[in-house]
Amino acid sequence: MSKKEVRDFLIIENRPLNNSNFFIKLKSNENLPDLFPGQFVNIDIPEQNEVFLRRPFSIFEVDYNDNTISLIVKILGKGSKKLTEIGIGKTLNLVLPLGKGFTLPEKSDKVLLVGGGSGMAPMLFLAKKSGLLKGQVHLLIGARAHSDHIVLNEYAEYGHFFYATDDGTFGEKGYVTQHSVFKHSLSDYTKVYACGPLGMMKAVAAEAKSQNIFCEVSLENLMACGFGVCLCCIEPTTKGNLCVCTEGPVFNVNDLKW
Amino acid sequence: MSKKEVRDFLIIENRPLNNSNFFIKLKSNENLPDLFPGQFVNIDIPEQNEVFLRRPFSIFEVDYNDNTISLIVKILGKGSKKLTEIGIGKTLNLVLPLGKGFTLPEKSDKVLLVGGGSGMAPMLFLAKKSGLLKGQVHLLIGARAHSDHIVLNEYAEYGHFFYATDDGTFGEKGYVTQHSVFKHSLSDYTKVYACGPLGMMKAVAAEAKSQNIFCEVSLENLMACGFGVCLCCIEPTTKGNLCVCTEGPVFNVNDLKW
Amino acid sequence: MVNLITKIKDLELKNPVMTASGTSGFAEELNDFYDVSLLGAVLLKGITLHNRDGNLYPRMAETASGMLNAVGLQNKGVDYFIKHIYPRIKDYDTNLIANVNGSTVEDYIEVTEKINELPNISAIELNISCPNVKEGGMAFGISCPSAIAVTHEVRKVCSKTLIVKLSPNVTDIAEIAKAVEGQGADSVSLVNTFLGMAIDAEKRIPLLSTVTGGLSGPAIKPIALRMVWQVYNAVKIPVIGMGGIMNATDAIEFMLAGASAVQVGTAIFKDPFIPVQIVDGIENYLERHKLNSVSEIVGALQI
Amino acid sequence: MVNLITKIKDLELKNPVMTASGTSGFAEELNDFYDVSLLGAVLLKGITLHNRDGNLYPRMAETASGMLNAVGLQNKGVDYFIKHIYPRIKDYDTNLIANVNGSTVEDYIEVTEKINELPNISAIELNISCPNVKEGGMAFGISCPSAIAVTHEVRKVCSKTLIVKLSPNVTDIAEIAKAVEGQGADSVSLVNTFLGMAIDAEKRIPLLSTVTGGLSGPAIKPIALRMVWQVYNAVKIPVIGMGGIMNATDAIEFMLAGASAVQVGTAIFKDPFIPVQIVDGIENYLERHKLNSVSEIVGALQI
Ligand SMILES: Cc1cc2nc3c(=O)[nH]c(=O)nc-3n(C[C@H](O)[C@H](O)[C@H](O)COP(=O)(O)OP(=O)(O)OC[C@H]3O[C@@H](n4cnc5c(N)ncnc54)[C@H](O)[C@@H]3O)c2cc1C
Ligand SMILES: Cc1cc2nc3c(=O)[nH]c(=O)nc-3n(C[C@H](O)[C@H](O)[C@H](O)COP(=O)(O)OP(=O)(O)OC[C@H]3O[C@@H](n4cnc5c(N)ncnc54)[C@H](O)[C@@H]3O)c2cc1C
Ligand SMILES: Cc1cc2nc3c(=O)[nH]c(=O)nc-3n(C[C@H](O)[C@H](O)[C@H](O)COP(=O)(O)O)c2cc1C
Ligand SMILES: Cc1cc2nc3c(=O)[nH]c(=O)nc-3n(C[C@H](O)[C@H](O)[C@H](O)COP(=O)(O)O)c2cc1C
Ligand code: FES
Ligand code: FES
Repeated sequence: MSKKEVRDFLIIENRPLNNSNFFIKLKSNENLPDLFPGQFVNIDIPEQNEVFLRRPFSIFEVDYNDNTISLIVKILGKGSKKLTEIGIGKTLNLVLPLGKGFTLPEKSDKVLLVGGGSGMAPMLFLAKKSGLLKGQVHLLIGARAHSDHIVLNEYAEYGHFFYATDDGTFGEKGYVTQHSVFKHSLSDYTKVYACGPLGMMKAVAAEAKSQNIFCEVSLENLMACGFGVCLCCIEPTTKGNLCVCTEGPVFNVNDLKW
Repeated sequence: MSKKEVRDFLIIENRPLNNSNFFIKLKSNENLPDLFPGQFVNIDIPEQNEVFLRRPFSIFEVDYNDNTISLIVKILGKGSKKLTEIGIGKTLNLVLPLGKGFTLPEKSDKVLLVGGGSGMAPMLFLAKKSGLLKGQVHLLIGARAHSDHIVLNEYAEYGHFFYATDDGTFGEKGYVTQHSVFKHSLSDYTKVYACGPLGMMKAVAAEAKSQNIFCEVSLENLMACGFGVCLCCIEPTTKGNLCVCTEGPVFNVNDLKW
Repeated sequence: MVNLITKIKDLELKNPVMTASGTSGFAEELNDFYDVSLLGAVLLKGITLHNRDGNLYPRMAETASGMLNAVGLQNKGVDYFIKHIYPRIKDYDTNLIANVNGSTVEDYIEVTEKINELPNISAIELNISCPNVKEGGMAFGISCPSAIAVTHEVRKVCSKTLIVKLSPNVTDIAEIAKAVEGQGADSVSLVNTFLGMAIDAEKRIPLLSTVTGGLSGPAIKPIALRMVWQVYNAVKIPVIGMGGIMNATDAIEFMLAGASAVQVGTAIFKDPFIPVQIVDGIENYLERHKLNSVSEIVGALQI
Repeated sequence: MVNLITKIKDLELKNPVMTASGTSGFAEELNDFYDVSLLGAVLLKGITLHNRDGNLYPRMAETASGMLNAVGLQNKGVDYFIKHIYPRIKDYDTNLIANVNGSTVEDYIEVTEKINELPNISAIELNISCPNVKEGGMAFGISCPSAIAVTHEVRKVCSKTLIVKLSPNVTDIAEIAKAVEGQGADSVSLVNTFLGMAIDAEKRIPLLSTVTGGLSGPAIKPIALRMVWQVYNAVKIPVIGMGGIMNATDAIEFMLAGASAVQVGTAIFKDPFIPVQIVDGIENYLERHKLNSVSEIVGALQI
């Protein structure tokens, strides 16, 4: 396990991606440790009277050349809201790197990445880092409506994108599991990865399991410490109650008691 | 008693006066209530994890034309420090008007105003509001060293200024009570007012009392509410334990048990 | 329109929001900000038989999300109250509830007898939980026998609604609640402050003149909420909940845990309008949740 | 150079800063950040006789300046600890202290006997104050007779330094401290968490699967500090203080109130380096105050 750190980063970008998700880019003075898709950072929220504990966020992008990492932050409550309000030039204190990432695909794999909302972040990171050809990577992105979609054109080179919206305003209408790619071609994929709302991940997992396809999901259990000492974030698995922050957040769905 | 309010103000100026005191100007959208020298406001400190209660500050300047009030804030701890860091354009929430002000001098009075540090604020307000001729108002200002002095030239028209520093770097060397104006001419004044460190006020009070000169001081007892409901800020007086926030902060030294 | 009317035994409140004793003076100070008739009740500052100067300064220390106080029941005594304060406040269109204190059972009885005569005092809150006095106060509220003794005697002379205010500084608060219920208390209110302490590390002295004081504010909310829930499950009389309530959500949490009404204390120091905002916030919550009456959320926590 | 060496009976610590049980795993997780030999001691996570899955998720709720936990002593049991964990951690150059738990007195005895055999465990902390288990735990720590019973039996089989960890959920913590001192405890540590509760007002459900949980963090500091002071004034054995310590100033306050050493718990979740920073901060304080030894500030509060 690589050494963990508590480190200050400078906010160098903080801008909305759509009505509820923000893109936040952070820069460090020093070299970054190796970071993998599915890993996360735990952020101390400054200047907020009501937030006591840190807040965990998945790593979205890493640039080892300029020592930056980026996050996609969805406004859910007090802490995430504050994060999106902090100005450029201010400092954020992060604990990193945390958690185990996704099992990276093999050269021969054909993968389906299913994401929703800020759950896009690790999926896009994985697409980029997979080392696969564009044709081997399909990304299926769900949202409530067109306005909730995060469209990042620069990722088009890493895979083919498919969209679903509950109201049909963008891509196919319905949940991701009702999308034609998912309904009709799931067996084409050798690995399925998902990150997003629990309901979505469970639906994806159920289908993948029934078709015996390798499937990993990234959980977002409530955390107090983020590095394995508090045992608050546990998830029941076939191996007992495991810490999501150290044994996860990525789990193979076969190990989960879903 | 005039109706009390809880009101948002916009920060329109926030700048250092010297190494530890700041000038903060606040603007309201609505007309201000009447405000008197010695009265104070109670400020909710935003964006600070460690400050729970409001912090009281004396009113320094009032402009009824543009609905602004100004404060002199000395950095003492967490709350005052935060105040001096909050940017222009942000909002501060104030409770006002609080406390009873100084007894305004009569036309015939000759007054000595003794101030130190942020204790200057109500003294300057009083000088301006006194309605006396410049010759009737002497201001004796003490500080540790030259660099701690707040010099506000625009107040030269309201009175004659005398300075004392502990180290002699500005004005006379020594405490205000050792200043020649105080030592030799105290009996020239019909009223003495003081605001500043407790030790300074006690020394001024002792001398004034012994010479039977009218003397009022403004106390800075720790406060929880600021408007008379908690009974935390009490000062022992000849009339019993009185609330500094409602019966003060200004007291005639004859009423105090000093 | 949702129904906010709340009953504490025979006492009817226009809404379930009260101020807490010692944090809202004698109602006049709040009335300087707004019309106190907006509130369900105002708890008056603690009254004793004789004049009390209270403790020495400093009486207050800020703590993480809370504060310690060591006021020590400063007040001019019940006779002064009746003669000078009561006449000024008696016509406020809200329920005025007197907070009765004593060093001995006889004190409590005598103060209660006098307050009981005042037509415009709606109820008596028997404070057996003040941690800031050397004699009496909390000592009565931390053991069943003494809580029983004082409640029993006061009940005899109190024809008004009798609320007993409980101390959280006990191993089993439900047991004390049951004990005072058994003596005819019409309601229990909880919690009073937790005994705490603060130190100036540089000067190596306590921050309070009395060394220890009472902790209040959001810091204590989780413990207070647990106690309200335990007491609600142990007694049949209505429970009045308090401890760190800062907004309508907090108040609703206490009501879900079993409080028929709430008291707002330290929050008033942050903003005297908070009790009024809580009334509005509860109304709004009920509307959003399509509930007709505030009574529907009392104890409605789903376990 | 100031002297930070601290003694808890025969146990010598290089400095008075320990981590608290359940907040620092089995030391390995902290060692991922820094060398744990910088610390006076690491308290290992609570150990029971048999494997325990702990309570259901959710086990955590944030509160004002604090948090509730309902972990419920999840651990793989003492035998697993001895076989798999102890060998990995035993050579850390700090004092490892085992936190021993049980549902019955027999459990406590058996776990203690087994831990007592491990040469590199410096001391045993007897946890009679866990609020998150249905049987045993806090039940032992909230009454004198049961605290006496378990301490008495465990003392017989424990040849290491025996620290008894006290619950703050009691009327009189000094009484319990005296009771366990009477049974041969070498030290008492306090406080464990306060029983608290949190509610989701919108969903009308408790935020913890167990409804109630243990409150920790800065919110409880004033109460914990008062209890340390009370216990220090009641017993002769060294007191280990904790409850909301976030920085060196907090730690020094506990020591001034009478703690010979401190434990840092929830603060570790905010920043795992805090215990180390506290060691430095105490050293700095002693230098500024021209004191030679940390023992000079223990109980040095001027009343
Ligand atoms: C490993 C991990 C990776 C994550 N990655 C991302 C990411 O890349 N982008 C992103 O936007 N978010 C991510 N999250 C979620 C993010 O941590 C939460 O949205 C954030 O902590 C909410 O904090 P808040 O203060 O805004 O909300 P709060 O004000 O604390 O809570 C608002 C409401 O949301 C609920 N809530 C808060 N956190 C969670 C949670 N983790 N699970 C379920 N309910 C919760 C609360 O109970 C409350 O009802 C991740 C979480 C984990 C554990
Ligand atoms: C009526 C009144 C008028 C005031 N007017 C002004 C003003 O015009 N300008 C100005 O700069 N300050 C003024 N003060 C003082 C100001 O309120 C305090 O400096 C401020 O509250 C300190 O807050 P903090 O969070 O910075 O300090 P904290 O971090 O809370 O405290 C730092 C240290 O200072 C001590 N301390 C804090 N407040 C006081 C106090 N009031 N008395 C004694 N010790 C204290 C604390 O105990 C602590 O040791 C006034 C106070 C009162 C009561
Ligand atoms: C400054 C202060 C004075 C208090 N005085 C009294 C009192 O006189 N009688 C009483 O029963 N409770 C008194 N209390 C306790 C409060 O009524 C209330 O029980 C406690 O503060 C918890 O509620 P809160 O957290 O909302 O403040 C006082 C509290 C404070 C902070
Ligand atoms: C998540 C968590 C788990 C804990 N587990 C234990 C435990 O296993 N044994 C124990 O004695 N105390 C346990 N505690 C209590 C702490 O050791 C400590 O007594 C308490 O948290 C107060 O200190 P703090 O405010 O510094 O956290 C736990 C506390 C937390 C927050
Ligand atoms: S969050 Fe603490 S163990 Fe996972
Ligand atoms: S500060 Fe509350 S009465 Fe003065």
